[in-house]
Amino acid sequence: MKSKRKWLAIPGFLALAAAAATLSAYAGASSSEGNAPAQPVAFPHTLHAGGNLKMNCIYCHYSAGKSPDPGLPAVGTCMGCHTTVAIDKPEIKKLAGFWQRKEPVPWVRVHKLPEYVHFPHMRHVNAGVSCQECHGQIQNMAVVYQQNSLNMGWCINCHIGRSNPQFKARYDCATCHY
Amino acid sequence: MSAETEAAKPGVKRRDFLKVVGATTVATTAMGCSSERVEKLIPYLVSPDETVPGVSTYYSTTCRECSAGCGVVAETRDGRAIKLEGNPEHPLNRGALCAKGQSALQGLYNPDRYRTPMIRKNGRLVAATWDEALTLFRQKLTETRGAAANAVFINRHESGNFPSFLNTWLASQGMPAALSIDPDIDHAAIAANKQSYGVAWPRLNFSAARLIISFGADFLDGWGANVPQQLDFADARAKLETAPRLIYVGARRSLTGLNADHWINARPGSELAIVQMLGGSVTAQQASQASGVDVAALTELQREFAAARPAMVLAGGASPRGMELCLAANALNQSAGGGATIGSSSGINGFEGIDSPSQLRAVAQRMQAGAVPLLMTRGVNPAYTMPKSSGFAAAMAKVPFKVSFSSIPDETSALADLVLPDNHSLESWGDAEPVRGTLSLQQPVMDPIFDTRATADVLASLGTAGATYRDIMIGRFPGGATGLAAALPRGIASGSTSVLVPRVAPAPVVGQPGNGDFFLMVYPSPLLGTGDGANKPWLQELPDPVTKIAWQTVAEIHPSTAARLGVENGDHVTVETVAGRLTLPAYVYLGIRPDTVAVAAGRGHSEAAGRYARAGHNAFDLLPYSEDRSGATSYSFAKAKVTKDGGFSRLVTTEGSARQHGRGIGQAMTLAELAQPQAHESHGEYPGDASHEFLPGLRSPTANDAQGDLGDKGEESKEKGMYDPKHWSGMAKHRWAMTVDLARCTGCSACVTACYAENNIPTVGADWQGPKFMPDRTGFGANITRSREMAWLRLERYFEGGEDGSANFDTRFVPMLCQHCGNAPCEPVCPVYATYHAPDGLNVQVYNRCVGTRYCSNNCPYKVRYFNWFGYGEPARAQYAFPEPLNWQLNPDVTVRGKGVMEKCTFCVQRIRDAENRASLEKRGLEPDEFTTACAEACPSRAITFGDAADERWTVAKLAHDKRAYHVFEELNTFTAVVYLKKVNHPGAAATAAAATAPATSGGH
Amino acid sequence: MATIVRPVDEPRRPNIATADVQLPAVKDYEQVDREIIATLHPTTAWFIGLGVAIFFLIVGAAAWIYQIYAGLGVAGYNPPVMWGVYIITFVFWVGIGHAGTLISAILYLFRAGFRTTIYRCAEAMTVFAVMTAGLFPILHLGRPWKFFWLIPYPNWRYLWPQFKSPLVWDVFAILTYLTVSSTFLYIGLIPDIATLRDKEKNPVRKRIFSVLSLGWRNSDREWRHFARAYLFLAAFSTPLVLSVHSVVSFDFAMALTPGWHTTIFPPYFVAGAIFSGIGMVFTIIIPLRKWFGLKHYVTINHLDAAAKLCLFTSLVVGCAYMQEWFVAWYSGIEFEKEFFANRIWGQWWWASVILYTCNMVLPLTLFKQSWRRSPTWLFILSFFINLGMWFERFVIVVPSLSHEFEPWQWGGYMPTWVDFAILAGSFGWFSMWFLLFIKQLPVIAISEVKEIIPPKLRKQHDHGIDSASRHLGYEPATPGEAS
Amino acid sequence: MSGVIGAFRELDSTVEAIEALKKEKLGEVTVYSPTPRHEIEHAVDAPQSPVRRFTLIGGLLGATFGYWIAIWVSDYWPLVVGGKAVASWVPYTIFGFEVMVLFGALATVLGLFINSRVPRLTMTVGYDPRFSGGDYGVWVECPPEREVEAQSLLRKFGAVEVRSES
Repeated sequence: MKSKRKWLAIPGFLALAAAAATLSAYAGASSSEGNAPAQPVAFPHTLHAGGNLKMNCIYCHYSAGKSPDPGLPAVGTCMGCHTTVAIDKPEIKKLAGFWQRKEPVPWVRVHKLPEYVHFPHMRHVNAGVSCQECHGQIQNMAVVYQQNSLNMGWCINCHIGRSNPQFKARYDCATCHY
Repeated sequence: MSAETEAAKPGVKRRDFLKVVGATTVATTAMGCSSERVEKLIPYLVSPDETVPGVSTYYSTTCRECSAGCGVVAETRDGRAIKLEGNPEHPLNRGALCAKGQSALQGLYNPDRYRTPMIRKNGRLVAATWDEALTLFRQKLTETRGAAANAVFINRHESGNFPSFLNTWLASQGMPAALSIDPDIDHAAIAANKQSYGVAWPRLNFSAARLIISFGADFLDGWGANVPQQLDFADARAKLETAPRLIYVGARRSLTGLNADHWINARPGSELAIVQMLGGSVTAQQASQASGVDVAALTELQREFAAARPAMVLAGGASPRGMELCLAANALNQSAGGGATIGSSSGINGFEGIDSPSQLRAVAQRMQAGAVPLLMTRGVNPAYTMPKSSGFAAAMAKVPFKVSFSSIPDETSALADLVLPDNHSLESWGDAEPVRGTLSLQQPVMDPIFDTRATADVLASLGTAGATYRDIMIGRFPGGATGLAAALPRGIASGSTSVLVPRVAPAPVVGQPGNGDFFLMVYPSPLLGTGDGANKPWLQELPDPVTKIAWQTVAEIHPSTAARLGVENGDHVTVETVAGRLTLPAYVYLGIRPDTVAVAAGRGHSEAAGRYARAGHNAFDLLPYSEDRSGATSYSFAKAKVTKDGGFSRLVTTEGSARQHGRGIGQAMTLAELAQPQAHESHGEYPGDASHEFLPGLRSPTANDAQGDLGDKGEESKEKGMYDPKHWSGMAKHRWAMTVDLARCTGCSACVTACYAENNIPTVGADWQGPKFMPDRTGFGANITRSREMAWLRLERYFEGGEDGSANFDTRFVPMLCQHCGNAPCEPVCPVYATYHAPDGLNVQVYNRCVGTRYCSNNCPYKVRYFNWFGYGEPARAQYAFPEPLNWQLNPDVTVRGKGVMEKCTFCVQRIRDAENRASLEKRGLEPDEFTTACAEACPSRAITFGDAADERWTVAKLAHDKRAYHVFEELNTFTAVVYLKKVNHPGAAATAAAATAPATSGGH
Repeated sequence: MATIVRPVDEPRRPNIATADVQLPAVKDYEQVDREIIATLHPTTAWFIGLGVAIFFLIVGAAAWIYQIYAGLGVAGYNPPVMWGVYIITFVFWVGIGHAGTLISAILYLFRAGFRTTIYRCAEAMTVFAVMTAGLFPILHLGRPWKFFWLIPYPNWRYLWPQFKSPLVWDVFAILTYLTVSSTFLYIGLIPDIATLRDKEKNPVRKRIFSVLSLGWRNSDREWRHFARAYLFLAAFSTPLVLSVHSVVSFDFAMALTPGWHTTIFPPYFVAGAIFSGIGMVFTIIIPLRKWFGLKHYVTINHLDAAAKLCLFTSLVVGCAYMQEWFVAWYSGIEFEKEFFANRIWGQWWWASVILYTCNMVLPLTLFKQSWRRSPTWLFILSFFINLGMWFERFVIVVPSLSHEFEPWQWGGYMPTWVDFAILAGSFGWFSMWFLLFIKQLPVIAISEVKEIIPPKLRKQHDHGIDSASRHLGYEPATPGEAS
Repeated sequence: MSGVIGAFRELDSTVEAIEALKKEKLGEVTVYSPTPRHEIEHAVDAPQSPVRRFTLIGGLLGATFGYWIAIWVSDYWPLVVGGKAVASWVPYTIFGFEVMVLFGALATVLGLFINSRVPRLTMTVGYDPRFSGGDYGVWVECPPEREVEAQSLLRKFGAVEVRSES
C-alpha cells in the first residue's frame, strides 16, 4: 500500500531534526573568528614580520617570552626607525602625530580571550609553540584577522595532544579558569 | 554573554587608559618617552628597565596607617598598586601586616578622595587649580605674618624627617612648631613609660615572661604597635610548655582579653586598686571593695603573681587616673619582671614625641577665644576625634582661615576654607624611624591618581628653595641619590632622625562623670581606630574581632543586664550621659561587666567624611570631656543611664551561633593533656587523623579513595587518568594543604582583609548595595543581615563555658575557609562540573561554568561557599562594589565574579599558577615554601601555613603530623586539606584542679 | 444545558475495584455526546476566571524579569538557606502532578472503575502541573540563561553535564514525565476529538479538530491498536510516576544536610505527592461537576472512592513523619537530634504545626463515610491538604538548611515579595492552561464513558450480551477492554 | 475502491451482520464503533496487535542509550567529583530507566500510528460522522457487481441506512 511508504518518512524527519540540532550546537563555536578590525595606524605585518624584513615577533611583542602578556611596542620603539625611515608615508605621519602628542596608539584588539581565561603567553612560547600556531600566518596578513576560533574546544584539542601531540599539556579546568 | 565578561578587569584598564600608566601600551609608552616619575621608581627586585607588562613589580615602602611605621612591599602591576604585603626584612613587622595596614590601598583608591584643591566660595568648598589655591595660601600666610606666632599647625604624628622639615618651614614663617598628634595612641601609657623606662614604648618581651597580667592594656587591639606585639605574643604562646599565662583585668574582655587564660572583671577605673594590692600597698579586701571582684579571686591572683617570675605587668590608661595606673603597673613590672620582660630599650621609636590630646583642647580654648588666626591640619581629624564636649569643632568656626592638607574629606577638612590635598603615603616620598637607628624608607609606588601634591613638596615650593622634598631627602641621605637608590630595594637603611620633644601637657581638665547606674566604656575600635579607618569598605565590612559586628555601632551589655532591661540582640537601648545620648541596638556580650555598657568608637561620621564613613553612630558624642594627669582623654569614667527603647534593628553581624554545641570545630587542650601521649581526642579510626599516616595528596583524588584506600597500587587504574601521580601531566604530584595553629591565632582578622585584597572579594554592606526596588531591608549592612557577606575566609569566634553568665569562659578563634576536601560533598551535586577536584588536590570552582543552582553550598558542611546575589562585580550596576577608582586595586590574576555565580576560597590558585610559571621559566621545580597564600603571608601571628603536603620538604607537611592536628568534622569523611592544630589553654592552678574533674576547656565531641 | 437526572438508585457501598461504579443516570451514547459537548461553551464566569489567572501570571512574570535583571538577591535567600520558595514550590507542583498519572494509569491497570470519569481531568492537571513545576528549577538558577548546560548536547567545550548530580537526574525525570503524561493525555483525547470533529458545525473549529484528531475514524483496526498502546502507556506510566518523585526526593536525600540525608525519602515523597495530587483533584473536580452539571458522571461514589485513596496516602505520610522522628532519636547523631528539635521548637514551629494538622489530623475525618461522601467537606479539606503539603516541603527545605553542621553559619529565612509574586504567578500559569483546556476539550472521556454504559441492543441476549455489558461467552481478547 | 456501508443502531445486530459478511466472504470488512467493544473485536477476529513489539524495541533502545550516554560522557572528560568513580553505574541506572520509559512510550505511540494508519490526511470513503456518535457502522469493500448482495445482507440484519460508496 502506498500509505506504507509515507510512514517510513518519519524516522527520516527525526534524523534530520537531530542532525540540525547537533549542527546548531556546534554553530555557536567560533564567535569572533575572522574578525579583522581597522587599526588607528594601518600597520603592515606583511612588511615587518614578513617581506624581506622578517623581523622577529619578539622584537615588538617583547614580553611574550617572559610574561603572560605579550606586550605591545612602545611608540618609542616604532620611532626608533621611523624618525628616519619612510617618514613621508601618511600612516607614518599618523604615528609621528601620536609620538608628538605623547599619546599611545589605541590599537584595536584582534585576539581576545574572555577575562575568565588565563592564557600565559610565556608558557606557550617557551614550550616551543610558534606564534603562528594560534595567531595564524600573521606575516602574510595585510590586515591582521583572527584565524582560529580560539574557543575552548580548540584549546583543548592541543592540550590533550589531539591536534599536535608534541604540545600536549595539563588539561584540568583550573589550568586556565580561576 | 556571560556575566564575567562585563565584570572584566581589563575593562577597568581600558577606561583608565590615559589616566595613569594603566594599560600595557601606555606603561610602555611612558617608559619609551622617559617620563621622569616612572624612571625614578626604584623597584624592589628588578630595575625599571626590566619591568614587564603583566608581571608584578614590587616596591618597598613604609606603612603610614599608624605611627609605628611598619615596612610594606607594594605589589604593582602595569603601574597600579594592587596589594600590600609586609616587608620581611623590616625589623618591626617582619613580613606581617595588619588589616589596617593592608587597607591603606583603599585610602589610596578611595572614591571620596579630594581630586583637586578646594577653595571655600560663598560657604561651599569648590574645586580649584593649584595655582589659585597656592596663591590664596601665600596671600593668607602674608596676611597672618603679624600674628604668625598664634597660628596652629596640627600634624598627624609621624617619625622620620618630615616633622623637623615641617617645623623648620613653620619657623621660617615665624610660626610655632606643629602639634604632633596621634589620636589612636594611649598617651597615659606613653607618659608613664617615659618616666619609668625613659622611652615612649619599650619592647614588650612576652617570651621572657611566665605570667602576663594586663590591666586593660589591649596590646592585640591597637594598644601600641599591633603587628610586632602580636608577633612576639604569638611566638611566646607557641612555646606551648613554657608559654606565659595571660590574665586580663578589665571591665570588658577585648580581643586581648579573649586571648587571656583568665579574666578578672574589675570595675572601670578600679584597676589601680588591684595593682596596688599586688604591690602590697592595699589589702585584697580594699581592692575587692573598689573593683567589685570577690576577694577569693584577688587573693588567688596575689598568690599566682607572687609565684610566677619573671612576670609582666601592663596597664592601659583610659581612666582619669590612667597615668597613675600605668606608673604603678610599670613599677610592679620592674619588680616582678626584673627588667627581663620589659627593658628600657626602645621598642617602637615611632611613638616618641607625640603631643598629648590635651594640647588640642588647649587649642580649642584659644580658638574659642579667637586667638588663632590660622589653623592648619594635616592627616588629623580633631573635629571628630575630640569629643563634642571638648568643643573643638565648634571653636573652629572662630578661626578666620583654616587650611587642611587632608587627602580624604573628613569633619575637619569640611570646615576648612582651603584644602590642599596631600598625596597618599603610597604616592609620596618620606621616611620613618620605626626603631632607633633604623630608617624605613617611603617611596611613591605609583603616579598620583588625582591632582594632588605631597604637602612636603608644597611647603618646599613655598619655602626658600624650590626643591622638591625628594631632593631634600636625597640631600640629607648618606650617599645621596646613589645611596638612596641602593637602599630603596630593601626599604630600610641605618640612620636616625632628630626626635621631637613633646611639649609639657597643660594642666588637666577633669570632667564630671555624671550619674547613672552604668559605667560607660568608649573604646577605640580595633579595626577603625578612632575613626580614620571608617572610610575604607574593607575595614567597615570586616567584623569586629570581638563583637563580630560590621557597619554598625552597638551598645554592648551583659546577658544579665539584658535580661533585667528586657532587651535582646538588636533591641534599641538609649545610652544617656551628661554629654549626650545615643539610641543604639543592643549587643548582648558575655565578656562585659553587668554594670558596664561599652560602645566602640570610630563610626558615625558626618556626610562630609564620605559614602562609607556615614555608617553607625559616633560614640564620642556620649563622652564628657576629661583628661588624666598626662593629658590623655579618658574613655572610661563616665556614668550612663541605659533604658530600653521601643525600636529594633537587625544586628549587622556575621555570627550565627556563638556556641559550638559540642561539635569540636575549634578544639583546645590543656598543657596537662599535651604532656600525656594521645591525650587529645583520639579518633584513631578516622583517616587523616594526626595519629595516622597523613598523606592528603595521594589519598584523596583517586576514585577508590572514597573508601580511604590509598589507591596508588602501582598499576595504572583506568579510573585515575590525570589523577594518577604517574600521569604524564604530573598534575597529581602535589597536594596543596594548609595548617592553622589555633595556639597562635589571636583572631585579629588580618587574614580576612588580605583575602579580600588578593581575591577581589566585593564588600556588600554599603547602604546602596541591597535590592533597589521595594527592598525589605535597607541601610548599611542590609545584605549582611541576610548573611550575604562574601568573606572567603571568615574568623569564627566560639565561646566555651560561661553559659551561666560567669566571667569564666574560654574563646576559640577558628579561621574557617574552604577545606578543599578530598571527598568534597559539594562536587558530586554540581550538575555542570562547575566544581570538581583538581589532581593537585584543589577543590576548584569554575566561575564561568557555574549556573548558580547553589546546591554545592547546601551540601557544604563547612558553609564556606558564597554566592553573588547581585552584580557586585559589574560596573554598570547599583550594587557595584568597586566604584572608581577602587576598581584599580582589583587583582588582574583573579576573575571578578559576576552576578549569579558561586565563589569560594581557591587556596590562592593564581599564586600557585604564578609560582609554577616562574619555576618553568627558570627550568626548575617548585622549591619548598617558595610561596604562600595571601592569608598566610599577612598573618601577624604566623598561625597559617600553606604548602604541598605531598612533599615532605614543605613545612606544612611536617606540621600536618603535629600531635595537636585534627580535622573539622572528620567524622564526615571529607578528607579535608586544612589541618587545625588545637589551641593550648593555660588554666591556673585552681582551674586545673577543676578541669581534672570536668574537661571544660577541651570542647571536643 | 442538559437536564440533570439525580442518581437515585445508586448502590450505597460500591466496590471501587470493579465496574460497579455505574452511571445509572446516563442512558445512551447520544446523551453522553450531548451533555459533555454542552460543557464546551465559554461563559462569562469562565472569561473572568481566565482573566484573573492571566493577571497573576503577568505579576509572576514581571517579578521574574526583575529578578533576572537585578539578581537573585531580590528574593529572600538568606545563607545558609540557599534554596527557598522556588524549590519548595517546584516539589509542590511535581507532587500535584502525580495524582493524575496515578488515577489514569495505575488505577487503569488495577481496573478501578471509578477512574473513568475523573481521569481526564486528573491527567490534564498532571500535564499542566508538571509544566508549572518544570519552570522552577530554571527560575531559581543564578544564571537562568545558562540552564541548557544541564542538558546533554554535543558542544564545542567538550564539556557535558555531570551525570552524578541529582539535578541532572531531575532534568531527565521531569522531561520524561512531561513527555509521557502529555502523550498519554493526547492519545486518550484522539477519539473524543474525532467525536467533536464530527459534531462541530463551525468550519474553522472543524478544521482544527480534524487536524488534532489525526483523521481518527473509530474503525475496529484503530480501536485494536489503541487499546494496546493505551495499555502499554499505562504500564510505563506506573513505574514512571513512582520514579519521578523518588528522583525529586534524591535532590534532598543525596545531600549530607541533617533532615535531608535519609533513606525513607523516596517512598515518603511519592506517598506525599499522591496525597497532595488527590487533594488538588478534589479542588478541581468538585466545583467542575457542579458548574458543568456533571454530577451524574462524577457521582458521590467516585468521590467516596477517591477519598479512601486520599485517606490511605495520608496515613502513609503520617507514618513517614513519625519514622523520621524515630530515626533521628534512634541514630543518636547530635546533628540529627539537634535539627529535629529545632524543627519542632525552633523558629518555624508553626510551619510544623500546620503541616502535621493538615496532613495527619484533618484527613482522619475521612474514616467516617458521611464525611467522605460530602463534596463540601472534601472541597474544604482539599485546601488544607494543598496548604499542608506546601508547608511539608517548606519544613523539609528551610529548617534543615538553616541549622546545619556549622553553628557559626546558622541563619534564618524570610521570603520577599518577589518570592510570593512568582509563587502566585505559578498558580496563574497553571490555572490559565487548565481553564483553556476545559473549554476547548472534554473534561470527561467521552469514548471511555460510552464503554461503561450499556449499549443499545435489539433483543435480549441469545448472543450472549447482557445489559450490564459483561460478556458471558468468552474472556476479552485484551484485558484493557474490560471495565 | 468501492463498497457498501451500513449504519446500525444496536450492537448485537452489528455483530451479527459482521459475522454474516465474513461468512459470505464479500470482501474486507471495516467496523466503526463509538467505543471499543470486544464483541465486535471478537466478531472481526483480527490478529494480535503488533504494537507491543514497538514498545519492546523502544524500551530496550532507551535503556541502552540511557546507560551509554551517561557512561560515555563521564569517561569523555574524566573529572573526579567527591572521590567517586568517574563512571559509576549505580546512579546511571536512573538514566537507563528514565530514557527507557521515554523511548518506550514514544515507540508505542509510533506503533499505534503506523499500525492504525494515523495521521490520516484524507477522510477516505466509507465513513460517516455518526459513527463517532451513537451508531455502529460496517463497511464492506466489494466489487460493484456484488454490492446489491451486500446491501441486502446489511438490511437483513437491521441496518438503519445502507449505501454504496466509491
